[in-house]
Amino acid sequence: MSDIVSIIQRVLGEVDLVLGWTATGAGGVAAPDRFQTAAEAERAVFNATCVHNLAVHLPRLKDKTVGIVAKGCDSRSVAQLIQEREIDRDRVKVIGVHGLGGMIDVRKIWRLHGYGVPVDARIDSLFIDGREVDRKEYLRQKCLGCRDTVPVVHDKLFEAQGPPITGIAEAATVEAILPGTGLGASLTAAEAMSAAGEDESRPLSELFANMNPTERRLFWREQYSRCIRCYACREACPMCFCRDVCIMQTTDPHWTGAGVDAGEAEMMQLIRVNHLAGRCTGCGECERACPVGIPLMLLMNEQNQVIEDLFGYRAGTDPEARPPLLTFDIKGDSRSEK
Amino acid sequence: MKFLAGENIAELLERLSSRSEVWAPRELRGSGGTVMFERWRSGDPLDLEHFASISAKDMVLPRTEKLFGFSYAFGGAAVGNPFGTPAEPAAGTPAEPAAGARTAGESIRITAAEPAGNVVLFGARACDAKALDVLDALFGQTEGKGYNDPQYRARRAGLTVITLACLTSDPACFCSSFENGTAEKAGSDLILYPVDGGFLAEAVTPKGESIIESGVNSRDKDDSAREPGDGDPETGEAASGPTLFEESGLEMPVLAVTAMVEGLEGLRQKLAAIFDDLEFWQAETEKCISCGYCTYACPTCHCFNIHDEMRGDREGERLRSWDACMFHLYTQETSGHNPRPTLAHRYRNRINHKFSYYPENQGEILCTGCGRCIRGCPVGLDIRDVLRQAVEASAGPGEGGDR
Amino acid sequence: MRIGVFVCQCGTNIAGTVATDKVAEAALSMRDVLHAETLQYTCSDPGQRAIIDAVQKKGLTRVVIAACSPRMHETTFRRTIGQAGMNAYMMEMVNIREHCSWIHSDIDIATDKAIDLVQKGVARVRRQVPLYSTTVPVTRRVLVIGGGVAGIQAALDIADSGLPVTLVERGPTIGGNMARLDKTFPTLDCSSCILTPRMVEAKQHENIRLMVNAEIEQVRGYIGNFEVDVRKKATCVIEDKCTGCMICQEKCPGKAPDEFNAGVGQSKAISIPFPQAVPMVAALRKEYCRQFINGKCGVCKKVCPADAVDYEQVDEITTEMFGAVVVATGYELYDWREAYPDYGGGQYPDVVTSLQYERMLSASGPTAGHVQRPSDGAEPKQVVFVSCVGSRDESVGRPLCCSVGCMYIAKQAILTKEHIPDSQSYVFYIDIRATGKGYEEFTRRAQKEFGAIYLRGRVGKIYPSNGQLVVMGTDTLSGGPVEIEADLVVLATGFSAARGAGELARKLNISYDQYEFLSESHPKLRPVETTTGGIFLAGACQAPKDIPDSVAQASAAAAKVIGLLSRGEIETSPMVAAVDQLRCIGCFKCRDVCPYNAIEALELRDGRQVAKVIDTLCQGCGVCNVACPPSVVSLKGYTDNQLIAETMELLR
Amino acid sequence: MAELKLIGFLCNWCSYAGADMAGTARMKQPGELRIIRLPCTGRVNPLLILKAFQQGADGVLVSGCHPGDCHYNEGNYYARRRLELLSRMLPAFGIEPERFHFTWVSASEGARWADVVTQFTRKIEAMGKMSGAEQGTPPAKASCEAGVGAPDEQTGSEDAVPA
Repeated sequence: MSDIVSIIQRVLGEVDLVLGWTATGAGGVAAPDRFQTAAEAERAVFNATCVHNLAVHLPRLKDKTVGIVAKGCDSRSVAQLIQEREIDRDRVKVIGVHGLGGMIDVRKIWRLHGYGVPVDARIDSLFIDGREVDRKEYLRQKCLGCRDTVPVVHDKLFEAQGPPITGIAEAATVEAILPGTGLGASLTAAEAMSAAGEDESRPLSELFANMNPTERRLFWREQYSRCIRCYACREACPMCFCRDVCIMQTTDPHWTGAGVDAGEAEMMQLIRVNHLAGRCTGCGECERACPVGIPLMLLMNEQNQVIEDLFGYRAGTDPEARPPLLTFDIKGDSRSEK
Repeated sequence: MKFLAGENIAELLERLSSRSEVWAPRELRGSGGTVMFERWRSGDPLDLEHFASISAKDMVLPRTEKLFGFSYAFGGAAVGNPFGTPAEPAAGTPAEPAAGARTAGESIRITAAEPAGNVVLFGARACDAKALDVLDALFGQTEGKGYNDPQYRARRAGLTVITLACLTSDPACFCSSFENGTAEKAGSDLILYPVDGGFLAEAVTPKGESIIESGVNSRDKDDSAREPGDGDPETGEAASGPTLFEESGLEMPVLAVTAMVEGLEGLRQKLAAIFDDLEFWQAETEKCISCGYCTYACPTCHCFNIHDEMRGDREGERLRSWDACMFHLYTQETSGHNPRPTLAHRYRNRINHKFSYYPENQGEILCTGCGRCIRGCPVGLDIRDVLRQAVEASAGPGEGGDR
Repeated sequence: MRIGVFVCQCGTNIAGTVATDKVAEAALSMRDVLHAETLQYTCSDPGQRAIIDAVQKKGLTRVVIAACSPRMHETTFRRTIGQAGMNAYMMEMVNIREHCSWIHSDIDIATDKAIDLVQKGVARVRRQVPLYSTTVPVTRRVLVIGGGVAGIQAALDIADSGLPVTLVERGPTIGGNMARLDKTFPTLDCSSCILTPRMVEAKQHENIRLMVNAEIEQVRGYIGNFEVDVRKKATCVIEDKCTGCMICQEKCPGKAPDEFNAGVGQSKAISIPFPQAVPMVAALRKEYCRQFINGKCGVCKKVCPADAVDYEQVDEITTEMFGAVVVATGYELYDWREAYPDYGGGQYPDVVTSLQYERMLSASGPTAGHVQRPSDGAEPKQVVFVSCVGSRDESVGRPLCCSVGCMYIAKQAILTKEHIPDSQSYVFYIDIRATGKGYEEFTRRAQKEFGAIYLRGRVGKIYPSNGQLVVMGTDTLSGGPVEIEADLVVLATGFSAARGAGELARKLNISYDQYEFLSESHPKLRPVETTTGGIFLAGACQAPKDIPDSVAQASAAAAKVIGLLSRGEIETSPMVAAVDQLRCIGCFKCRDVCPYNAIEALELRDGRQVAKVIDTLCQGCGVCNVACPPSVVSLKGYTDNQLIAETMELLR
Repeated sequence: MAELKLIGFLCNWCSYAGADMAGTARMKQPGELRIIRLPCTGRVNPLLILKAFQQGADGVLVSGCHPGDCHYNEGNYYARRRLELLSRMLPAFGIEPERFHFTWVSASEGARWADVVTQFTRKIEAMGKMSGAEQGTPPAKASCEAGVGAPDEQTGSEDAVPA
């Protein structure tokens, strides 16, 4: 860990502050921190609980030169922010983390072992309450199919030397896709989920894939019915930099009301999905921040896949690229003439 | 103390739900293990092990509630009848309105919100129940106290709280920092203490007593969902269900003691001392992303917004919904000026409101130590650290000492 | 808010299917509507006066008119409520005729729909704010692109009105395709005799500046003020010095294709296209010049008595402002070779295009008017004309009619007989389209007086046999196959848009069709305007047409230009985008998508960069409104809230 | 009141004019569709379509100028991308993609417009009303049902009565 400290200390010579992590967050796991002096940087760590996408702070620190420790996935947010001219490449120093072996789902540990249980989440091993466990069991869902092991933009590289991520991705795809369930539209969303084979071992995305549109509609109604309109999904998103002029809350335009209603919460998420089209880097912070556990990434992942299929584009992989919805191709669009 | 067998919980809820809505903690499907207080219906599972992510203040201060509905009504008759020739107003049509007057014949109809029904909150914790007591101080559970919010009062009056006492805690809990901690009884009507095979039941209020004494020892007469053989509704004969609460000589279990935050005495003065130390507040909030989760999950945060929502141009509702002081828009003025322009300003207000202003105005600390804001914070911000550091900073030499 | 609703009966056009009184009655229950009435013909003078009366007596502040399509009468009623003292934009039309009464027969369905539409209109007008036009001064100079007959005509007409004109021609001379024609139908006037004086007039006109060998590089700006970069291509000849003596052409050893003569005959690397060229200035084509290919020759430079040859010359780009643009880029012949392998695909030298034949007939052509077939120079006795090659032919994807083929075949058949009295012409045709003045008579003359034999049918195949060509076709009138042995086959090839028309259209921000013919704003009522204000069309660049039509359209375009620029300043549409700068986050996605470069960055006093719409550039498409994440770029008249309200009302 | 609720967003220059032409030619069409006029399909916010579905539309039709024919040259190209993405996302939102149709109708294609409307209406008729739309929020907790609406803007100075 002294490695990350010295890298941060070196970068501090070039910037006003560095965004990184300290070990002493709530629950005894890493929490975001910022360092302005070499002494402060002594408390910097990097371990498998450094899940936060620190890029969310960059648009708020435009008046400063900022160093940022960025995992591969985080670096896509940085790249996307640069592409959208939201931040100036010259004013950001990226310490890219290379060679991660996937990050740990602390919430899962807490759920199974109690909040605040001592966790030693190293890059290559995991100890819960002093006992080593199989870290693959506790990897974050989003890390399982990681395609971003190499930071897109970086000025310095921090070699984390974790286990190869490809092995993890393979290990994760053990469950076969479930056959169609032939569900009738009369089922409630909960019933649909049960019938679709809801159990711990099956990721929600598979259940979702097995639902027909009506079932999904009911599924989302149920999911959205518990939305408390806290806007954490938006605030946690590095790409949601409209901040206080976000159209989820304005009356001009008045796309959605401020009431708590599944329909309005649905509209709110539709706005988010729409606004992040071609911009979402799939970091998953919205879903992680959601206090009521709405699986927001189901929609984001779907849209990211559709955009990749349609336009061959992945947001945040090229700071110079022209985003697909801000341009067009007279002839080359995949859409067939109707 | 009466004893309630663990296997009778479902029957208890069944009976309670015959005359009230019952809300109880449950893990939600597809939520990645989120536990929330949800409407309980027969057969629904319970999760009495995990702590609900969002507090129970929903019961008295819904996330959104309709204050009233309104619609624009029109009495204007057609002008120039029969249609086809423009003509002077027909007889009976109001005279042409004066310049600036309302549209002829327009009136607004108000429809009251439906009255709140009875609700039983099952499985709250002492910190949740205490929070209701804290809110009562503002919203006016009793005459002459608070500002007597009628909707709040109606909901509060119809609410029965069955609390589950805490024998264990987690590192985020810090209720013991305030008065009675896990032994707090305020706000609860009935407290269930986990013991071997079930719970010891302690009635705190007459509502709680009535549950033990009469209300649920037999099925309710008006239970429309009764099974055959449950008794004759016409005769009012008691249903032949089992007796749920039995006499017991079991000993009270030992309650958990949660983390303490030291140095909270005189916190008002200490916070006042660092009020102007904006650097302090900036340092405390630098990792905050102002998501507002802490305020929404908090059992005592109660700021709300009132807004009209139109459906079409003719009708709408006036709604009250939760707001959060961590949002930029919270104090945004129409002019564009915001007196609390930064996160640091807003967080300072949050802390001061909880530990200074509310105690000063309402006589209660606006925090019960439930720890939700700590457990769920996406960036791992711990309010206890802030309090500790505030205490420390206020003691520091020359730091805003003259405040 | 005080809204008046006027429901038009349009005689029985609307009232026949829509219960207009019910619609008016329903309107009175809509929010803020305090006046509703039906009118027999709202657009009539009494109808308009009724609106003005109601507005003034009732103090209406917004008006909804349920009548015909807003595309028909929106402007009319804007003027009406303007006369009533209201802002012209506080009016909304809903279409209960074309979109309702005329397409439904059930009165209940149509009436319900009409009420819904009025409700939608009320919701929309409630959210309308007054809009105000702005005016911009115009540049009183005109750009004409293309120096064919249409461009020349437009330039002359405009120049005659006193406006300075720059006439830009891509080739080395003006005159266009008409200069290559021998005679014109139906009068058989000598084409150059009538065109050359106009060319010279254009050259000499005090208000016309001629730029040949020049192309449009880039166009910025908007109606009234276009900023145009023109690339003057290097020709290695100093235009001012060249006297047109043609000695260089004579001495030049570099052979080059003769484009003016449509490939019939040969030209030189340095040449003047034809003796009547305007300007009479040589141009050097580097790709055929030995000096440039081998690095040694220099003959032309040596022989030039005026010292006008300059091998070092480079392209020059000049930038000028214009108030209006006339596009007259014309046509070229469809390249038939690939699509018609059965006609030899260009393999048989004696299968020629109509333009090649025109040059063969012309006294100023390479054969000095003696018709000689290309293969052996013999005079053809049997000439077969094949109509509609690359026209009216779905099988090659060109269903359009070239509109002049029938006529020029008749002309060429007549000329053939005149040139070779013992010749026989055959014409394979689909229909004879001769709709102009004297045209029908002309085609009759070709048959009756000049003995051309017309066969109704397509030609299936052309193949060589014994030094001749066999043309296999069908005669659908006699019902049998026909084979004709021909000495020469002339293909009446269709029209294509000039090469690069689409590219130019994109530079000009105007539309074009699948053939790259440029699109007029309205096929009936705005035939010379384009969809971009200040840009007009003349001649065959819009669609195939003959000389009189081209000239007429050129004069029409000229009239439009003169009318536009006579005002000195122009009013712009107020239905443009606007930015709420207080809420703009400065992401500039609006600028990324704007088709008109109508968005610029503005620095506020606090240093924030925000977007600003240049009103006069914005055309009001609203693409930016959708691209703007916080929707603070808003299209006036079509704001999010207006569209949301309309949607909501329809779904109540 | 028509049973099905169908909304059409049409660009002013091509499809609205095409619909006018169909009307002028008296081409009978089913009566469910309600048309909203916009300057360009480039002005069609995908959210508008989602809003319509969310508010109970059974089908949404968007029609604009053919590619290359846009009055604003490029608007429909942007729309093409935006709406193609939308239509592919609809199943994930729980909306049958067949309920949304995006097409091109020029000002001269009146017959085609009538055909588009008829086919689309028949298709939605066959699918029936959107299921699940009637199921609102679970009661009690959220007491306001579908309380969405446009704001009640204040009237501007224009509303002062002209003298």
